Parts: sequence; C-alpha cells; structure tokens
Amino acid sequence: MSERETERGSPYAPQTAAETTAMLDAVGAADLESLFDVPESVAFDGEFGIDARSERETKREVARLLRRNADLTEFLGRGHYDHYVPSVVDDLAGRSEFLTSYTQYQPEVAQGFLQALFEYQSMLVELTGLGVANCSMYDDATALGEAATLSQRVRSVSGDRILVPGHLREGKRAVLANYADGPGLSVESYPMDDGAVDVDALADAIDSETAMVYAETPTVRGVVEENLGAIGDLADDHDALFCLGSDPVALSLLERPVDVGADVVVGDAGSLGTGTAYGFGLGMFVTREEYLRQVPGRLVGASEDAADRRAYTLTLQTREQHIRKERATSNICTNQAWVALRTAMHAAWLGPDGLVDLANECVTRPRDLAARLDEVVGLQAPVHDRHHFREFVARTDQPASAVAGDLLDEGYAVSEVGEHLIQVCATETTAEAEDGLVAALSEVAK
Amino acid sequence: MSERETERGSPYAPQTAAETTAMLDAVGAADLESLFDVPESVAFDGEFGIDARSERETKREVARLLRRNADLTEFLGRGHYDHYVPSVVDDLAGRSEFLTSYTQYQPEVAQGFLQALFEYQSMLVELTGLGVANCSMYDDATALGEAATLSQRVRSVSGDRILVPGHLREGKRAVLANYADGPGLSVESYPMDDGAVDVDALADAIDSETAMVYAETPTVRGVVEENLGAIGDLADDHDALFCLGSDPVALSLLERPVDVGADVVVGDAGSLGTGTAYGFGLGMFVTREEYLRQVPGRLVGASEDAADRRAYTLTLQTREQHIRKERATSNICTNQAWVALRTAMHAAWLGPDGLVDLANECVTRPRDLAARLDEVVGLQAPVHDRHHFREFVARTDQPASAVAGDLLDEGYAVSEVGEHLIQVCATETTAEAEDGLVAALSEVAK
Amino acid sequence: DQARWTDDGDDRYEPLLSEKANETVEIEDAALPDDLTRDSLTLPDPAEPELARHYTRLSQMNYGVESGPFPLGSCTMKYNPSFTEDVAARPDAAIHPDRPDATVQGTLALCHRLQDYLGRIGGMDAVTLQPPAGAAGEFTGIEIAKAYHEANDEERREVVIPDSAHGTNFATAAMAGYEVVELPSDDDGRVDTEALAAAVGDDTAALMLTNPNTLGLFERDIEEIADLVHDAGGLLYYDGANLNALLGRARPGDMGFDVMHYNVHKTFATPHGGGGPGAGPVGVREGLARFLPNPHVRERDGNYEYYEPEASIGKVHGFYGNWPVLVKAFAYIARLGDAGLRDASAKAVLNANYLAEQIDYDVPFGPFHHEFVASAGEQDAADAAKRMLDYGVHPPTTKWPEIVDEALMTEPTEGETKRSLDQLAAAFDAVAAEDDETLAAAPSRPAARRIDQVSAARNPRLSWQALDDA
Amino acid sequence: DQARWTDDGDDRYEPLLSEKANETVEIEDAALPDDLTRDSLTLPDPAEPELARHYTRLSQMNYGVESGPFPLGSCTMKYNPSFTEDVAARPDAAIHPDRPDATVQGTLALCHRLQDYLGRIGGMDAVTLQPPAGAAGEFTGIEIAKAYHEANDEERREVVIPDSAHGTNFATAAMAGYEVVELPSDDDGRVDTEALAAAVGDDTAALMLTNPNTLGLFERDIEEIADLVHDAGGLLYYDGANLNALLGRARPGDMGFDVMHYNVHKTFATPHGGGGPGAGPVGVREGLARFLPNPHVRERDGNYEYYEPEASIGKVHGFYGNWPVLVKAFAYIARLGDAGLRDASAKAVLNANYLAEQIDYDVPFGPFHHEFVASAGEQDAADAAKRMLDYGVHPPTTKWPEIVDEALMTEPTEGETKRSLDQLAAAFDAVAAEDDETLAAAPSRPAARRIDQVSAARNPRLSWQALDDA
Repeated sequence: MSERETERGSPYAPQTAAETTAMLDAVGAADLESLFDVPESVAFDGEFGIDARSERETKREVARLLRRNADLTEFLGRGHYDHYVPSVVDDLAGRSEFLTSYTQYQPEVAQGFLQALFEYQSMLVELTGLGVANCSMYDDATALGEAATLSQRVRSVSGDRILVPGHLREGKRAVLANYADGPGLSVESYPMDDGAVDVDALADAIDSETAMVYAETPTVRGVVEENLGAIGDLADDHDALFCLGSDPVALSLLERPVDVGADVVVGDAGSLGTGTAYGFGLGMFVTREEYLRQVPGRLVGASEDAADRRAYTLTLQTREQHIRKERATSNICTNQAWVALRTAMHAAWLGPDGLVDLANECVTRPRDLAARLDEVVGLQAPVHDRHHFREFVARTDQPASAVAGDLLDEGYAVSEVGEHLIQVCATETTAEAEDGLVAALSEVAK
Repeated sequence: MSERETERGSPYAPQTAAETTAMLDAVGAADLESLFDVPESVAFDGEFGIDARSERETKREVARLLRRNADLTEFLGRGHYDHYVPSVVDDLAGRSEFLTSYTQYQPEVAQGFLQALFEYQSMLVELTGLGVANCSMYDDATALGEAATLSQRVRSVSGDRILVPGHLREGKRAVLANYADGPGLSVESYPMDDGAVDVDALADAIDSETAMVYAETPTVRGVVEENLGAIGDLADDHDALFCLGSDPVALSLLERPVDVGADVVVGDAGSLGTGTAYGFGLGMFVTREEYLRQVPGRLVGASEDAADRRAYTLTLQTREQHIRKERATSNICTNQAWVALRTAMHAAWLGPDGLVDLANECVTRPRDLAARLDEVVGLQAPVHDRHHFREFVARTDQPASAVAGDLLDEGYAVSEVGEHLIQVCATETTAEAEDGLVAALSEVAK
Repeated sequence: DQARWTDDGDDRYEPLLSEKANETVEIEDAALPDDLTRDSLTLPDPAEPELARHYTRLSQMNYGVESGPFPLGSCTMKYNPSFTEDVAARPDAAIHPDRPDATVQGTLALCHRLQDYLGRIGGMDAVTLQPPAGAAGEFTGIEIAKAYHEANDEERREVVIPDSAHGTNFATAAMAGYEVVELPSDDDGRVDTEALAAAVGDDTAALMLTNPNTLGLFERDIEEIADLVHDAGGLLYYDGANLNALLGRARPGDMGFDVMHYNVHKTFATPHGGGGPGAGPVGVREGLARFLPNPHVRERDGNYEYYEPEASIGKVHGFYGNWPVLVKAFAYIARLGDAGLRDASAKAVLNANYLAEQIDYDVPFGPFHHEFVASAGEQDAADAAKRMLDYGVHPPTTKWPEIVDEALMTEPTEGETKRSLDQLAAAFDAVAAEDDETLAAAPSRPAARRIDQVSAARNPRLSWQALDDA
Repeated sequence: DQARWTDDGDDRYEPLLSEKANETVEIEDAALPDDLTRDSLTLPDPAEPELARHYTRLSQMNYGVESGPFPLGSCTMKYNPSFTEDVAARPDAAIHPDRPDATVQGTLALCHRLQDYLGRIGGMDAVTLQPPAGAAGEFTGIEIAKAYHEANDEERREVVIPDSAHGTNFATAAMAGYEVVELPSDDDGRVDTEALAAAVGDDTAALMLTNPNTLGLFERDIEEIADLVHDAGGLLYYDGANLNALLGRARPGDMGFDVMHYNVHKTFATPHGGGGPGAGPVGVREGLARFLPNPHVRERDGNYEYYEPEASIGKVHGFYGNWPVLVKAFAYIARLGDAGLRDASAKAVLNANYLAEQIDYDVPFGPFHHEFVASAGEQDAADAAKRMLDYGVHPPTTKWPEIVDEALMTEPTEGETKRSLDQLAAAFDAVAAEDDETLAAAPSRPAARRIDQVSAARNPRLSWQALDDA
C-alpha cells in the first residue's frame, strides 16, 4: 500500500522506480522535469495545496461532505424523474469494456457498444414513429437547443422565431436562449390555458417568421397535452418545425409523435436508466428521415464487414465537427453514450408490457394522490382539470413557501411553483411514502 | 415489468407463454404439472405463504429489516477483522465470468479462475514457506478441524490427543470438537502464561499420544507468540504435527511458519479481501509437500495443453469425495473459491510493501491505543506484557459488562472477555474513531 | 471477441502476476523485534491499472452463467439475479459477528425470517443457517442423527447410501465416524426397496437420499423407504441438491425425511463463485430441533436472540455461517414468493424434458425432472464434452452417475429460453455425429486446448514457486 | 477467449434484441382516453437472464482501457479508478436538483471544493461546473467572451483558431455566431506569431488555443501570443484537452489565458463511457467571473448557496451539469493531491517520449509532451491502424492533425507500464514492416472484420426498423 499511497506519485501510474530510470535513459533525459519544454517565465513552481489521501480516506471525505445533504423523501419532478433502475443495469453497464471505452472510431473493436447504441436508436424510433434518432445529446435542454438550430437549417424560408409554451422549465428555456444566441433566433412564449397549450393563442402568435413551435407532453406541470394534432397542423401550415418534448416512459403510452405531426422529438431519455442524479440527463433527439443530413450528434448505422456479416459503425460523420469543423451541424463531441446504453438496458428489462404498465402507473398514481390531497383541508388538487402524468399542481390556502418549508421539516420535499401553488410528483418509487405525505400535508396545509 | 413481476412466475425463467406451449407440445405433455412424477400421497398442495415482491420492494424489505442493526463503530476482532478492501476488488471479482462460474471441471473454459487460484496458492506458499496450499476451505475453524484429521492420517504412530491453547476462540474449539468426533480425537487445552503459550506446561502436557499441537500467532487476544520455535521442537520431539494458526496480514511481517517448524498453517485468509462480513471467512490451509496426497480440499496445478502452453487444472482429485467417496481426505465440495479470488486480488493490490506496512500498522496502532487507554482512569492496558497484533486486552476497574454496555450507548463496541477484562481491536479502519473511543472510555470506565 | 497481443513464441496464455511484477521487500525497522519477524517478503506488486487488466483478462478466459448455457447436472447453474449482490453489499449487512444481540436485531430478524421460509419450503420444523456449504450441511445433519441416537442411548454404526448418491454423502458419513453401506440401484435407477429392507437394521443410523435422485427420477417408493428406515430406528436424511425439481410440488418433510440440507447456491440462485461460497442450511423435524448447532436464533416478543439448543451438536462454522450468501438467498426467495418458486421448478423440469427430447443421444431412464442422464453410447463422454466446448457451450457433467454408460448428466435449469435450448441441442447433436478422432482432438476454440491431466497429477506444480520455467 | 456458438450460416455476430425477443403490446384499458394513447408498442422483451447474456456478449465485443493499451491521441484514455464509481454511487449523491439549497449542503460543499481545486490547478479565479462536456465548455467560454465584449460595448465578429486545433473549436465559434479565422501553423508545428499578429485586430473576440497543442508541442511563445491577443482587445481561450501534459508544471492562468475548460474525463480520469458522459468545467480570471453561468455556488459563513452572477450568460445545461461525473473527478483529485497530479503528468510525458523512441515510424515534430504524432509515411495511416487491431492493441488516432502526413497521433497516458509500452511498440513496428496488401486486408482477429463505411453512409440503416434482413 505504501507504493499505492500518493506521497510517491499517482497510484495509477504503474512504473516502478527502476522502470522510470530505464525509460529516462532510453529517451536520453536526465530526469522527469527535463522532459517538460516549458519556458521558465511561465513555469509553475508553486503547489496546488491539495492533500493526497488514501482510497479509504477519500471515500470518507466524500461521505463527510455528502452527509450534509438532508435525508428527504422527494416528491420532486419537473423534468428529472425517479424511476427504479434495476441492479442488472448497473452491473452490465459497469463492465469496464463498456464504461472505459471511447467513441467508436475503430468499429471493429467496438461492435458491442455500437450495437447497443443502434438498439437504443431503434427503440426511440419505435417510441416516436420518426425515422432517425441520434445516439445521445447532453440533456433535454441542449437537445431542444439543437432542435432550434436545426429548424433554421432545414426550413425552406427564413424566419427567426422559436415559440415555446408559457409553462416551461426556466432552465430549459435559458439553455435554449443560449443556443438561439449564435444563429440570432428569438425565443418567445405562447400562453397556456388551464395548464395546456392555448391553441387559439398559439394560432394568433404563429406567423411566417416562425421557424419552430415547441410543445411538451406531459408539460412541466405534468399535464398531458390534448391538442397535439392541432399544434402540429398549425406548425405545418406555417412551414415551421413542430418540436415535441416528451420522454420514453410517457411515449410508451401517449400518442405517437409521428401521428400528431411532430418533426423533432426531444426530451430526457434518462428517465429510464438513470434515476435521480441531481439533474444528470440524456438528451433524446429524434427526427424525420428527410432531415438526416442535418442531424446533430452521432449516428450509428448498420453495414457489412469483409466477412459479409452485419456490423455497425458510426456513420454520416461528415456532419460532425471533427470533419466539417465550423460547418458542422453541432459542436458536440463527447456525448452521453453510456447513459443511452443504460436507458436501452432499462427499456429492454421492462419490455413493452412493463413500459406500458409503468406509464399507466404514472397516470393513476398522481391521479389518486391528487384526489387524496384534494380532501386535505387547505389544499385543492389538481389545479388543472386535465389528465396528468407523474405530477400535478395543487393550490394551497397557506403560502406555498410556508407549506413547502414546513413539509421539509417533516422530511418531504415538494416544489413550490407559485405563491399558492405546490407541485407534487408521484411515481412507483414514492409508493410507500404517499401515506406519510398526505398525513404531513394534513398537518402543515391547514 | 408486469411480465417481470412474479404473479405470473419467476422473472428469471425467460420462456414466453408461447414457448412454454410449444415446448409442452414437443415433449407431449398436457401441462406443466403433468411433468412431475410425484405420487399423490406425498404431493404438496398447500402454499408456502411467501409473498412475491418486485425487485425494488425486495430491496426495501431487506433495508427495513437491517435498519434494526445499531449504528456502531466496532473495535471488535477476535478472529474476524476489518481491513479496508479496495473497490477494484469488488469490481473485478464481481465480473459474472468469475462470480457465476462453477468448480473448474472443464479447465479449458476455466483458465481464468484456475490461474487466479493458482496465484492464491502461490501467495500462501510465499507467506508460510510451506510447499502446498489448497485453494480454500470454509473458514479458520473448519480448516483447523481438517488439520486435526490430517494429523491422524499422516502420523506414523497412533495417538488421539489434539492439544490447543487455553486462549482460543470458543467457536473455533467447538468446530474442532465436531471434526474430532468422527475419528475419535480428544481435544485438550494447555495453559497460557501472560497471554502466550506456557511452553513448560506444554512440555508437561505433550506425550506420545499427542497427534497435533496447535498454537496461534497472534492469539485470539492479539498476543504475538514468542516461542513458536520451542513449540515446534516440542511437537517434533513427539512426532506430533505442529499446526499454526495465523492469517496473511500477520504472516507478512511475522516469522515464517516453515522457520519455526510448522507442519500445517491454518487461519482466516479472508482478513484480506472480505472486510467485516458477520463472520464470513476463508479457511487457509497450507502444509508440507510430504503430506500432499493427504491434503483436504481442491488443489490447482500447472500443466500443459495440446498447444504446449502452460495451463492450469484441478489436480490430485483422487483425494476428493467425488472420486474417493468414503475414503476421501474430506467431504468438502463447495468451498470458498470466490473469496480466495478476492484475497489474492487484495494481496496483489497491496503488494509486499503494502502488506508489510499494513502489518506494521497492526502492531503500532494497538500499541499506541493501549498506551492511551492505560492513562484513562479505571483502565490498565495492555493486560499482557507482550507484543500485540491488531488487538489487546485491557483491565477495567468497573465490571467489564458495565463498561462495554455503556460504551454501546456511546456508539462503540468492544469485546467483554472477562469479569474485568475488555478487548479492543484497532486497525487502519478505526483510525479516525480512536479519539472518540478514548474519550468515551474516559467517561464510562472511571 | 477482441484480439489480444500474443507472440507465437509465448508458452502461456497470460503471464502470472509473479511474472509481471514480483517485488521483494526486506523487513527492516519493523515495529517488532527482529527475531519475531521474517527477513523479506516476495510477492507481486502490480499497480491498479495492471491489476485490473490482469483480472479482466483472466475473466475473459472463464465461462459463467452469463456466458451461455451451463447445463452441469446436479449443480443447478441457474441465473444469479444481479440485485441480490446489491442487497448483500449493504453497509448495514457488513457488521462484526461479536456484537451483542440487541445491536444486531436486523441481522437476526433476517435470519429468523429465512429460517422460517426454508422451513416452509422444505416442510421442516426448524432450520439452522450455520453450515457454510452443502457438504457441511450433510455433516451437520449426520451429527444431529448421531446425537439423536446417542440421546436414545443407541450405538448405530452405519449410514446407508444408494450407489447413485453424491460423493459427499459417503465422505460425510465417514467423516462422522460411520461405516458406509452402499445400496445398489434397481433396474429403473431408483432405490431397490428389497435391498434396502435387507440393508437396514439395528446398526442403521440413517439413510441419505436425494430425491429426485441424480438421474432426475423421483423415488416413487419414498413412503415405503421412509417406513423401512424408521421401522429400523434410523433417520431419513434428504440431500437437497436436487430440490429445484420439486418446489411447491413435494416437500421432504412431507415425504418422511427427518433431516435435510438446502443448497442455497443451487435452489436459491446464489452464485457458485467458481466453486464457492455456498451455504447449506439444515432443516429438521420437530423432535430434532434440540440438537441443532449452537447458537440458534429465536424470537421473543418481537425481539430476536441467540440461544443454545439444549442438546446442541455444537458448531460447524466458527461464527454463523456464510452470511452474505444467506442474504442473497433470502432476497431471492422474497422476490419470487410462492408463484415464482413454483414456476422456477416447473420451467426447470420442462426445460430438461424439452432438451432431452431434442437431442440424438439416448436417455435411458425416466420420467425425469430437472435433469436427465443421457448416454454418449460408443463415444467417450469426456471427449464428447470437450468437443461441446468448441460449439461454445458448457458441457454437462460427464461419466457420472456410473449407472449410465458414458453418462452426460444434464441440467439446463429454468434460466434457458427455448432458443438457447435449441442451440444447446444442436451442439449435442453435432458432437453426437462426430468421430472419435475429432472428439479426442477437442477442444480447439476455448482459451486453452486440451489440458494434460496426467502430467498435472504426476508432476504436481501447485505454486509458481514450483514452476521450472517461472 | 471463450468459444461462442456461431453457425457459419449466420450473417451477424450477435442478434439484435429485437431479433431475439420482440413483443407487441396492444394498448387497451389504459388509464387515459383512447384518443390520447398510442395503439400498440413493439419492443424487445427479454427476461433478465437473456438480457444479461446479450449485454455480456456485447461487452466482449468491445475494447476498453482495462482490455489493453488505448493510445488514442488527444483523448487521454487513462485508467479510471474503480473506487470513484463507488463514490459516485452513494445514495446521498442520488438526489433531486430542485431541492432548496439548505437541504443540499453536502452537494454544494463538494461542488465548491471542486471549483476551488480546479481553480488552483488551472490558475483560474473562478470555475463553473455546469458544462456537461468539453465542447459545452468551449461554448460556455466563448459565450463568456461574447458577453465580455458586449459589456464593453464592443462588437467583435471573429474567433481565431490555429489549423491544428480540435474540430470542436471551429464548430463552437460558429455555433456562437462568430466567423472563424484559421491560423496556419509554422514549420515547427506551432502558432506562427507573425501570422497571428496579422490576423488579430478590432474584430478579434478571442483566440482559442490548446497548449501543448495537438502535436504535443508546448507553445513556447505563449506570452507573446497572449500579448498580441490582449493588445488587440481579444481574450485568450484555453482548450483543456491536453492539460494532462502540464499538471503542476504550468498553469493556463499563469500563461495569460483568460478562460479555459477542463476535460475531467481526460485529465481527471472519469470514464469515457463509449463517448460520454464527460464534464467540461470552465475557469475564468477574476474580471470574467460575473459572466459565469447561472447559478454558481458560493460559500457564506460555512454554508453554501446558489446565486446568479450579475452578468451571467445564463445556462448551458438544464440543471447543474453532469453531477455524477463531477463527483468522480473530485474523488480522483482528492486521492492524488499535489504529488499525485504532478506525477501523473510526468509519467504521461515520459511514456509518450519512451514510446516514440521505441517505434520505427518517423516522429517529425518535437519535443513533445504527453502525445506525439508519428507519420505512417508511405502507408495509409487508417490501414495501419486496422492492422494494429490484429496485434491486440487499440491504434492511435489517425490522419489527424493534417499537418503530419498519414498521422498516427499517439497518447499512451501514464497508465501504461514499460512492459505494455514495449508491447505496443512491437505492434507499431510489426505493422510498419508490412505491405499495403496486408494492411488493407486487416483486421482479421477482432470481433468484426473491416467494416464498410461507404455502404453505411450511402445506404443509411439507423435502426432495426430500417434493416431489410431484420
């Protein structure tokens, strides 16, 4: 272990002292420092002041820090969801051949990952009905940003307006704004009606300068959007792209995006495969085949090898930054491939029946919980007279901040989304905690 | 997931309903039940009354049960030790090719495990200086039992006495007694002197009927035995086997067993690779080459394959139960191979310098802690004026049960080993907790 | 699979750790006096990246249940659910065995529940979790039988065992100091009750029996067998190796067995780990509970405690057995419940029957349950098995039980799909059609070619220190 | 490696999940009205044992850092310590991002500490952890530069980038709305300061630079470069892809860089995951801290809070970036400390120099640091790389940077032993001696033979739905 300790160097640099000497001899260097061709004037001769620790001590240190996180039962959603990830996903995805590999520049020794990504793409094609899925983006927000830039590239006429729903996660909108900044797009909100898209208002807002209309189902408030077809038609009428936000669990049950005229589907595919991870996500990006050569990100395609067997490879790389440089469809290089692997594994573990069951539970569980909360003195739920998926908004007689704050003291976290509005997310992982939440709200909401 | 649920059957039996039907057709069976050739009179038509659970719920259920374990910092040893096991051991040993494989009856597809066990055997050969290590037994106690039966098989004259030290873990002695029962051996204790073997008393006890003398270093009280050579000579003089109990960490620093005349070395090799696991162990069994054909358990040997490359295989299987049946050297079949794999990995991770450093820490840490406790009012430590390894006994002015009990309330566990004796074990994993222990003892011991 | 650097001149598939990175440390300035320490220590010293590659490579040269079919008869190589590993790795499961009972209520509660589950599954009244493996369970059971007879002031010197029984049964009886009376099977592959009637008597301590037996056959005369043994004053011991065949259909306790062990690494899907660890809990009927190993767990008013059974045989493990393995078994049983356990058996039996139906080799005995023994006929069964390796599947157990010529003892388990069974059958049939020369030259595709067993045994090299070329 | 069932008639190496176990579920009796639901869903439905075998098999057809040397230039494929996975998997790390600050003090404390560590390592005054990858870091940095100029009421339309730079630099500048001015390298492979002087001016928003550059060469004139850019009113951006070469020897902040990103999946050993996730924290010098993404973490009296920097560019990730990756990077830095980080760089540089010294291919530029670019000369570099696969090692990056003919861009990292470097060198040399025909026919040993890239692109089949034969 002494050699593993860092006093003498990195425990992950395996040269012995004798080897180091031999290798320095071989290259004709007097010592390690002489290998650095750094002018004196910019050389760093200080210390970082970072203490080395043993592996055990490092774990203790992280534990010591993270112990400061409160122990809460979370009824939080709004774009980041907790679905149970089976152990086998951790086990298989954790195999070093997957975890420590790199982008598949040499497909002959990367068939395993390529096939897994091909399968991931295929699952998204089935879920959306659209023809082309890339093999990952960072998260839903950046995927939405990429969709906006795509709309500008593929639209037959000019136009710089990106229309987004009034109910939209602030972070997502902020990311979109940054992606819109370069190409000079303007992001504008259209209004909601009782939690869903106000289609008439959208009709008023859309015009020939509109490059893309974005809508979500479920919305950030958990509302299942009922007028997707009408939204798609509006976009189509104005030659605007219709970008739909959703996720694989919702898409297992809800209308197929292709059937409502969606041109692009974005969202967080990490709702399968990741669980709660402080916002760590997986950007889903699926679009129509006609936009294939404008798609951002990596694509895995089938081909054949010299033995005439089916084999997989990254393809259409001429869209990408390492080939096309400033004319690339995106600057993305490192993506979220490993997260996509996990999502595919989780989806396969569930199977179609499991996915549909889970999606149905995402409807019935919030529905039932809202009904129970509606009977709590001081609460009305749900606020929106709509179908919900995973979550819903409730009105509080007391200030929402007081209700949410008091709930924290009881060990439960909900979102505060207005002065008298809280939002509650309920999935299979909150099943055993719902009685407790109802009881706690009965205390703090009245 | 619905199909993964157990209402319809095992989630780990992958046949679809259609496949089941097709297969029943193929075998000409009307239904699954008709495949069971069980007479009506002994058929079970009841229920076990065991509810099925989802994977998530099963985890919750185990968590619910185990949460009842108190959260304690343990200064417990006495044969089961907590050394830090690096993550890479879990990661590599957890690879399914290792974890889910079986005994290497087909060595051509088991070279990986065989080589790892060969390496484990080799490490024990280096640590003990003896020529033959088997590739695992259940634990130290059963390994000691096997040593006793070995002594009867290999001794040139008859004799049924097994002499064991007065300070011996009760559980180990009880297991030995059961192993001694079949061959009709009698287990007798010889006295200790200030925590170590009373060599004169042993000399008085030993006679021509003595088949084996057992001694330990460190002892169950953590005392480093200083007279091993003398004990070995006594055994040798009486044609008795000298069986030495130790473990790989101690053997990295202490005298080599071969140099003190040991004929067999047993002990818990799981002190490397396992950590605290409620007594889960790894029986180390190493002996002289001359006893090779009397060794219990599995042996991995090197050989060559048809391509003339070095290859490994289980060997000398004619000693074993599946070949020799009632004339086998032991009834052992399933062993602790995977635990041995972990031990070899941990030992290799530490390397010889790491092992020696760790062993030195096992001397200095209890020494320093004993010195600190000796200054606590109401305590004298160590009780034995000896060198210690990992642990030591302290005398309490108050009843030991009161001191140990009060310590539990403070969150610390120590062993009570006499009316006014407690035992304290200190390894690298207790480093950060020792100040707390001293402070707590300062309160409760006075 | 991936290419890997090899030099045709290499005389090994992967160097030993000692060949990669051996280091010698002189023991100096130790914390102990010189005369108590060794002089030096020579062991491998790979850094973590090297270590990781070494064992990753070794794992690639090993076949596990997730590599493909693993139809080793009598071994029940079923799929080991990943989640049980996570459950066993819980920090609150990693505690020291010497804590006072009051501080391990969770562990004791789990053990108590597992005892209860196993009792229900086996039809037994009390269960100890202490034996760390099946053979240790046998030893425990036979020691209980011995204690029972001694408590009755009887000296009985014999244990009766059918010739088709596992080798451990014989070795266990001998280890406990008994004479073994071997019972020939009848023409149907089952216990010959007449021979049994002749074999049992005043000296009979116990009959050890596996049911279904190693041919996969249910001992239909089990009630008569039980009566014969009991009438002679002996006990009936159930070897649980084949319990996966019967879950929910028949229980040893109901068949008249007095003592049994459970192989949790078979029936309850804990991983075999390259040979172990397993766990071999032992169940007994009520009158024998007082002989169980010390300590045993009981519940009192919602709390749990250890106690020493009044006539305990003592201990068979230094602590409480293979705890992490028991946690995994508990999780498996709790996951499956009644319906899952019943289904596991049904599918295991169907898979065995389906596979037997598909293959060209003759299967002389039946009707069988979770496993069958085919005969390689004119072929050498061991050679046939080696050749199966070339088809990418693990072969069955070979040349045992001896009651079948050139036996291929095959247990596919419930974990196989129809697709994988068809693949496995294709491998059997491809081998069945090949000539002796081809079989003798096999295998050519696995990590190693055929390994010379004779050389290994004649010239034992059991450590790298013993290698000439190292 | 293990044999695996294959039939010579098979036209694939492993069936797709959809070929193994596709199932269609009709959506009926859903919890939503029919007009809001789809009609059916068709997806694979493998049970867990099949799933496990499928992905185990796929993993066997993939090469990772624990499989062998992985000298992809500019990718820093160093060993990823196992323990960081355990650290990131802690339950108290798996929390929701929408909790109030007071309930995530642990997470914020760790982030604050990591910001501090990164700042010290890069010589930067403030660091954001939000960018989820290196390219996202570049985008963040360039948006910061843009905000800086806008705050100064300046319109600058150009970003200057050397021709040897990573493709992401160009794409990032374009994405942010800038014109790219490409700067030719000088004969030594470095920035041509005269060309730079000519290129910068009133329109220069920033110069993006990697140092050492993609040839492994330290830009010796970095101070002059910084002056030229700063004098023109531009900012100096540091692409941190090659930071592993300099740890503790030189810091971007000290060299005059204003903004930089860190590739934690390169320098700080978080796993590359087959292409991601990474994380690309961005450091800035003091005056630029007010432009950092929203929110940023700060400490007040021992407590931590999020706040919005006064002139924040907004957000580059929907939440707070790739948190699990950041935890791993933190653990790596905390494990190594000063001495470990310094040693990592030293050994990375020594390994590159040693390997370059051993191989027969020409290495035109130097002195290099952690990587070098060899030339395959008359050989096709891509073919040479395919042939290296047959020798069981992963080849270097090929045909880039274009400044070297038939480039083999090679970065062995500090994770290799002398032994593995010698093995790697032997593979280089074996390939160097071979003829074009041999190279063109390669590879023959990996999981797949040479894959037809043209067919893949001409006839895109990007899902199993698009396969004719599926």
